[in-house]
Amino acid sequence: MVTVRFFAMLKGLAGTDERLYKIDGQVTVEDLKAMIKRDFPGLGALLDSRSLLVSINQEFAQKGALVKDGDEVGFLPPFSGG
Amino acid sequence: MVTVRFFAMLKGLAGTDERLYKIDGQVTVEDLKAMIKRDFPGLGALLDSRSLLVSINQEFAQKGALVKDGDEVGFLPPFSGG
Amino acid sequence: MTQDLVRIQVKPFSAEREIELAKKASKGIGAVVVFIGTGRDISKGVEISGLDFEHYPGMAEKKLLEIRERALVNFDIIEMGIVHRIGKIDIGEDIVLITAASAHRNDAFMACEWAITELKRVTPIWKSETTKSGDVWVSATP
Amino acid sequence: MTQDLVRIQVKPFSAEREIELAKKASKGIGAVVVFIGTGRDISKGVEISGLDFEHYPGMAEKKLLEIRERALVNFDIIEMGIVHRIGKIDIGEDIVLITAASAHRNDAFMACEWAITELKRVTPIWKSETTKSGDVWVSATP
Repeated sequence: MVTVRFFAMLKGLAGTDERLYKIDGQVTVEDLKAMIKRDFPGLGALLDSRSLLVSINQEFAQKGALVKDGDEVGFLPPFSGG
Repeated sequence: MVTVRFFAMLKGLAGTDERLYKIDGQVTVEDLKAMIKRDFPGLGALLDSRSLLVSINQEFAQKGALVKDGDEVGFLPPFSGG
Repeated sequence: MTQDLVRIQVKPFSAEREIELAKKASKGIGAVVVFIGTGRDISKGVEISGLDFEHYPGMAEKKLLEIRERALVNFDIIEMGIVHRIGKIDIGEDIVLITAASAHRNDAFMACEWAITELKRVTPIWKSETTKSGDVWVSATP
Repeated sequence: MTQDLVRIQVKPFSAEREIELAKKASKGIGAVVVFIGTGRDISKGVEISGLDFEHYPGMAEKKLLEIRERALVNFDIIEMGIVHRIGKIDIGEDIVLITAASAHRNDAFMACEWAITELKRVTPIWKSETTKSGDVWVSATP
């Protein structure tokens, strides 16, 4: 399973902060996004936004990066700390 | 009378922090310096130093500025606050 | 020690304590520059009555630790501390505090300013502002 | 108020209190930058065991007040405080503290850095360092 985590407005729109996805072998972050969009159509615009960042196992990852079983993938709206 | 005030190393070398000078009419800061050097020969090098600043009535003054009766003149070695 | 200097916490922090913590590192410290970010009552012209911060636990702490490490490598500083609050924060309260301690002040100024800019860029922390029309997630701050 | 914010004093100051004092000026403050100068144990390679500061009473206070006024005019800041200690100061103790409070952080950083540079340039304050070979007046600091 892959643990997908939502934060801030993504969490609000998804109505949950976490969702598990079963994947076969490896998928890319983009593949995972497509799976999420099917479950949460309202997240489409934000997930496709150029300002969205992605993390795999709490480290920044490119959108073409590979996700494997057991990974934690974070979808991170633009930060506003500080 | 003109009140001359010495600070930091000037005060140490002069052995006093203040000296009164009687002047006739107006003199320049340079004239006053000459009077001080006669009383305190050990101050010569410091008083002639390019890094010495001078104040008249607690405001910075040029060396050609005029000093009149009642003024307070400060001879200020390079600052080292902060 | 580093765990003390770099933290994310709900409760308010004390500037005094954070400064003392950074100064402990060396008697060669001659300058400490502190940045404190506080909750303003106005944001982009809109009146704000409160703030709420959320973070990505684990990743946010790691990013702050990395900022400190990189600052110690890239600037001539002796110590750096970073504390960020999460949860509800009132207007006027402190949100974040960064200390940079060095022998000479230029290095501390540069490192402190770099660290807060970098914090905003790479740390997964999000701010929600309470306005008259409800709570709004802030999408980015300069 | 201004007399509170700009002071020369013998006794130690509290960073916490000075920050609170500056923050009182407005709820629009979003950033406070603080510079603290502290007594180092080494100066130009020489071991220092203590410091002693002297000022030109009246003139030094006036110069600090002018620095604050000029900072408020020339930078987009909301408040500034400056406190400088005089008399004997131990290694590790705080000597000077400058707070700059603004809506956005760049202005506070610029104003704070300018103020400490200007303080060193125009304020009649002198430092004597206690070394193994006695007390030495410091002729200038960068």
